[in-house]
Amino acid sequence: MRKRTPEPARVGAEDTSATGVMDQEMAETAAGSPSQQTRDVKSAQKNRLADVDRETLISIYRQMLLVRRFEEKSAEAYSSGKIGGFCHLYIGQEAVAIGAISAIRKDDYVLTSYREHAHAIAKGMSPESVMAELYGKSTGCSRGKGGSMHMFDKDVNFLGGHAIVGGQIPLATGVAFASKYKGTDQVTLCFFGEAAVNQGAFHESLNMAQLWKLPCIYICENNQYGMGTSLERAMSSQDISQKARAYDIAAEFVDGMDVLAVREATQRAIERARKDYLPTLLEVRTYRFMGHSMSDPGNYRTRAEIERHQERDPIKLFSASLKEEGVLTDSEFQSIEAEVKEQVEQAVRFAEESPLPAPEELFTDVYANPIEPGKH
Amino acid sequence: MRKRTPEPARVGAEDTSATGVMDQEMAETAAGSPSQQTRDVKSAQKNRLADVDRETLISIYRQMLLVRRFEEKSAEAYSSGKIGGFCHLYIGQEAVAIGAISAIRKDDYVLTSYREHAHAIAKGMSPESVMAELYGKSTGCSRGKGGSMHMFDKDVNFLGGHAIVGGQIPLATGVAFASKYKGTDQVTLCFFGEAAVNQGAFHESLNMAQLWKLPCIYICENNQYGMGTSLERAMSSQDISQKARAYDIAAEFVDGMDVLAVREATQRAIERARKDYLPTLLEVRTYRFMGHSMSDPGNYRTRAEIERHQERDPIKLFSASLKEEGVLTDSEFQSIEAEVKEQVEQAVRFAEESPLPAPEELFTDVYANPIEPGKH
Amino acid sequence: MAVVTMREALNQALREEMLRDENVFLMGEEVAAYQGAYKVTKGLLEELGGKRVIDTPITELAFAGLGVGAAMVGLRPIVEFMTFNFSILATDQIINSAAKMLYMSGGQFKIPIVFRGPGGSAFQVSSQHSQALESWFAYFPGLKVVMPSTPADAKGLLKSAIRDDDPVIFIEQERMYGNKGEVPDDADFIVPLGVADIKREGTDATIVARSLMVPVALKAAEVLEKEGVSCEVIDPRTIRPLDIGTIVDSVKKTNRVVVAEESHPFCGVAAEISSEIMERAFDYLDAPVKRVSGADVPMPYAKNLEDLAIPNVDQIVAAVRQVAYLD
Amino acid sequence: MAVVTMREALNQALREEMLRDENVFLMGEEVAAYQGAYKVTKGLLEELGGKRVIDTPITELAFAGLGVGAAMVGLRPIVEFMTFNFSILATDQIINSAAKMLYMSGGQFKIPIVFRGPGGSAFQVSSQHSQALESWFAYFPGLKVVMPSTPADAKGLLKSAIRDDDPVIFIEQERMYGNKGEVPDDADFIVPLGVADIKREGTDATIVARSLMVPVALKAAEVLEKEGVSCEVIDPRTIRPLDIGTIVDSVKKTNRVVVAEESHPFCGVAAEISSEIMERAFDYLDAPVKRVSGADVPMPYAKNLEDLAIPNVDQIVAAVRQVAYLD
Ligand SMILES: Cc1ncc(C[n+]2csc(CCOP(=O)(O)OP(=O)(O)O)c2C)c(N)n1
Ligand SMILES: Cc1ncc(C[n+]2csc(CCOP(=O)(O)OP(=O)(O)O)c2C)c(N)n1
Ligand SMILES: [Mg+2]
Ligand SMILES: [Mg+2]
Repeated sequence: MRKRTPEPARVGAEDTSATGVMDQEMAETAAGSPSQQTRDVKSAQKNRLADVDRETLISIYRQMLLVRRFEEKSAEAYSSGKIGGFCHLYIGQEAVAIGAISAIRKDDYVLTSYREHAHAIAKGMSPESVMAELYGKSTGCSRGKGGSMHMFDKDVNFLGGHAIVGGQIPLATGVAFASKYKGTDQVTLCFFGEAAVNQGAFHESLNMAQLWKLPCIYICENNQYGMGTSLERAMSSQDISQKARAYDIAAEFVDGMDVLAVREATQRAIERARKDYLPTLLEVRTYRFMGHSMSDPGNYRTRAEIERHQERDPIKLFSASLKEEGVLTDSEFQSIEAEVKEQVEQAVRFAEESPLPAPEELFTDVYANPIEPGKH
Repeated sequence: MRKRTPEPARVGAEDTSATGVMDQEMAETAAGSPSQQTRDVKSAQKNRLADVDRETLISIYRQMLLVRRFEEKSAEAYSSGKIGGFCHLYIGQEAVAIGAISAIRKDDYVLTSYREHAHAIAKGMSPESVMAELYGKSTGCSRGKGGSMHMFDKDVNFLGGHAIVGGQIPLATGVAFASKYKGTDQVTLCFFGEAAVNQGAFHESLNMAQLWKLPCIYICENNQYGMGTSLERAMSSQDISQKARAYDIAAEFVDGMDVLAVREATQRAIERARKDYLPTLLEVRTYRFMGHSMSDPGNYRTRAEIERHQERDPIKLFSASLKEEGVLTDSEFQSIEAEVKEQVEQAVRFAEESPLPAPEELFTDVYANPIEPGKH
Repeated sequence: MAVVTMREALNQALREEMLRDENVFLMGEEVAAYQGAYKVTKGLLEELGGKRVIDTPITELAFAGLGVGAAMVGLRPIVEFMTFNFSILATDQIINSAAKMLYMSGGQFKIPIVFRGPGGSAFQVSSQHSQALESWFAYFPGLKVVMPSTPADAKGLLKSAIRDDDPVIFIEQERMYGNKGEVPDDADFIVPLGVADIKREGTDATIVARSLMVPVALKAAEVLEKEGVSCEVIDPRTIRPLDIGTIVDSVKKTNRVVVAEESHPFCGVAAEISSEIMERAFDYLDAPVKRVSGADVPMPYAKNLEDLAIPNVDQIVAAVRQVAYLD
Repeated sequence: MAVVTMREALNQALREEMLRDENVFLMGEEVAAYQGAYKVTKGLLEELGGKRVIDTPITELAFAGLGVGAAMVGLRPIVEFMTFNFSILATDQIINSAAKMLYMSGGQFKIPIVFRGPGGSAFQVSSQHSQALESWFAYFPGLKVVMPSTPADAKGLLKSAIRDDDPVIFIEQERMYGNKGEVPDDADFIVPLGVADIKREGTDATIVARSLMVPVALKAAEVLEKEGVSCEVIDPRTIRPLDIGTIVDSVKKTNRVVVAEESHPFCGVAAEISSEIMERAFDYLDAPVKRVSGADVPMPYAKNLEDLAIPNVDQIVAAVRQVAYLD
């Protein structure tokens, strides 16, 4: 796998030669030791901090922490048998969902895969309704029918939660199509893992998005593994942002451990989408600290590899920047931690105390217009 | 659509910057008037003629003519109701199948789409068995069960004849996989139209072909239309050989009206495939002179557009080169024409006189190991 | 009422519904500039414009999914498959997204989409281009499946399908596009989903037939009438949800049933109808329900073999004679 | 005979057949280094090497098609779907290439390939990951469809499937991988395709059940025995071609039938079996054939709803009581 510096590099769709050149340069730049990388991110983050108001910075930090603590609790609940099915944690990747979603409006749309707790919460869903869904309770965001992999909330334009690898990519393209059709300036964020890039659905969708100029922002969360298979064992050319070239789509490579880098790249993509209905592909390099799902022992990675990435824990990096730049004091950090803890505990209480779906629920929601056959 | 000179340009998979540069140059080169282009091809062909022995040149010419006359007769038979279903003619594209297949060995494999009469004959199938198949006769190459879109001949390693756009691409990849698995040096040619490039199957296959280094040569016959839809209405970036970049696959753009150019490009691809089990993508620019199928009125193209391309009729260009270089005399041309005419008439006679499949044939060939249920 | 072809009737339905509701749009391969591979969408691009009538690349999976996504946020897409054979590439989006979205979102996202196009046997296009897939789609809760057999039904049912808030699979028989019939001009004319139609009344035997088999069954009924056997011909029109009540009522009267279909038999719609009839009207049956299905083989190209693969009048007549114990 | 799990039995079959014939290879997502998402392929990479046991990218359509292509030229691929839910993306290559190739090539290209993996309901994975697709594949002539219910059958049938020259869909029930049973050690042990197995003999009613429903039916038979009802439990094992003869023979003895399945009812395998029984043994039936199918809804996530969606012992007992007119 080609190593790259964490700084973003832009690829304009029009500038056909830029990509090749950029890659040459990047390939030549040694990635540096982890602590070198950590320093790079911090200094890059520092520059970015200045452009963001304090309230937003705090809200981003709070959300990252909330999602982290939420998932730690989910893991506990899963281990004690309160949550069933698969449960795919996002720990380590928080900067991606939260950075990107922090850049969009309330009325913009988000679609993603089965690994969606963070995206759901970042889009404005209550931790209660997300936890209750994990518990399979009637108060869950999908009334207990969807579970971990199928969270939805129409009120905040969170459109799932899809469990077929790549399946959300055509759907998101269609949501963006509808925005253009209706003449709104809403944008759609479509998240997916790097393994989904191999799926035909990705390629078919990107072609239509650029052909018809649809305001869809494709965010590839490249955590370098699809289940137990590393990127280079599944993809002949691992330069994902490059793949946009085949469709003349604008693309960027982004450091997914730097929440503000993700936010800024998303902002640039939003600009293209809102003004000119243009799609963008972002390759956001990240890493998941846990197994693929709760049932994955994760033998395909060494402890050392995981630890190397944990040094660049996006929450640690961001809190360090916030602290160094004096955005938050130690006691403010502590009170956020306490608030978040209480929020998560409240979510668990809510889920525990909520009722199971009523048995009749089995048969509802199959059709929006049910037809009693022959009765007219 | 970007216009390019007909000269081939190579893209080595390793040379990551070459493609961009080449395209810049090509874009800047005006394509020139048709007659200018004709001159270019002829002089390029002349240079190539010297590298090919006379026997091969004559055999290539004879095959092109045979396929042309064969299809003209098929069109007649279709119009008079002797051939049913769809019937997709190849007239105008002969240089592609015949140039490419002239470069492979008997034991190499060929797979293509529903537009396959030329590939079948070029691979060594008898015009009789192909015509009889069109007639739906029991002597047809698929015993009357496949028809125009599903011709097969195991004896000459012609593996169909597939009617789902893009469907043959994974199949061909698998045939190439088998050659490598068995350790033979056979190569597989996989032909498909440019519209198939949008299909997910194309992308999924190319990724595996390069990931696993499979000896498959993907030949995109870019005739610039998928049914009534021109390339630029269906593909956001029309530079097909470029798409190989996303997979690090070697690629070439080839003038599909120059049969020797196709042959040479295929030879280079074969070298990569036989020696190093490497795949190649060839974008071969061509044009179909007839409708998409016999039932297509073809209103989406102007007469003028078709005529412009007919000036570069691959058979005319090749015969002119052969004549100018003194490979064939006028009387030799005439006797080839007469022989081919007789061959086609013989094929029609054979098809006309052959019997229909017996009614029992309806139920044979469903299973290779039929099981009389419960009988053991 | 004007006499028009099934093709024109479908065209009217598309046109009227698109004029009625600007959230309705049509997309598919060659539906716009080319006017449709089978000319069902003729004139629509010109009248409604390129925003509403859209030619797609040949990427069935993604444009089906694109339609479902658009339906999630309020549009009402009509997705044409050039033929339903190509819908096989799109089944993931039809089954996993369209059919299940309402359920797995706990009722939040309805998917008002119509997937339509020609299906069933065509003329000599062999195994990959001549297949009946209704049982595939009808298997899945969340989908509705419709198959008209007359121009009037085609128009009325398609209009209902477009107005319906659920995903509807609408299969037009490729061989029937040229069939003519009277079609009401009234723009409010619709045929409701889920209601079977008695295409011919009779007393001695019931023939359940859909799509291409309806005219064949009606011809068989004529032949049998001359032999003194009065057949009732029922066309379910909607396959899912199936109006089994109307069929069972007929069986209670005639006590004998033949179910005709051009699809393969195994796990086909006739099997479903047959076993439902047994469960609901066992005591009324004087003979086992007899299925007449297409041959259980891929479709061959040769005309003589193809003819043998599709059920004909004689086979239905013979089946009725069998259930009536006339042989 | 050793007692092993269904998972181990399948693993033995794979190993033995791959050792027996070097043209057999195995490919799929996570089958090699990860040892299989459900550990069915454990140890195979180490023993047989990376040429024979191959991890694929997540591209079901293309690797299924790649397998079919390899089968055209003499290899004998085993393609694992991590679960059969993902085979939906590959149906084009399974149906249009694998199932039809022999026919449309006029008998020239046989396709000896096995598509295998877990199918049916899993544990709380909701609508897109818990579905039974056997009726989909069984609909198509050209395919064989197998569903084992015991470790011994799993091993013997998988070995037959690998040796068979036709494309075989081999569906392993995800919930049954841990089930244990005696399995012959003999490397020559096979169970032939197309032969049903009488899992329990009885005289008063026949229960036809496959896959996950076999142990449930056997438990129901135990319950009913206490009530004095002797049930015969028949497991078709191969869905296509279906050994209807063995089922009909049983019906002629018991005169009452329940067909149990976890799949949706509409156009399911039970409908096929039910209508075949009617056509072949109508005069022997003392009651209509009764189907017990999974709920006609997408699979919900919540445990309590999921339990309601899958047929249980009580439902089968009630159905038998109904056909025996005991209520
Ligand atoms: C079509 C399909 N094939 C296989 C699976 C099983 N599966 C679920 S997630 C996954 C890995 C996906 O990896 P990636 O896209 O990189 O996303 P990540 O899990 O890393 O977020 C696999 C193989 C699936 N859900 N859908
Ligand atoms: C999956 C699929 N969709 C649609 C069709 C109908 N169809 C047959 S050929 C064709 C156009 C293909 O164009 P291209 O790939 O460029 O090949 P060409 O016909 O130009 O040789 C279409 C739409 C099909 N056969 N398969
Ligand atoms: Mg990943
Ligand atoms: Mg073309």
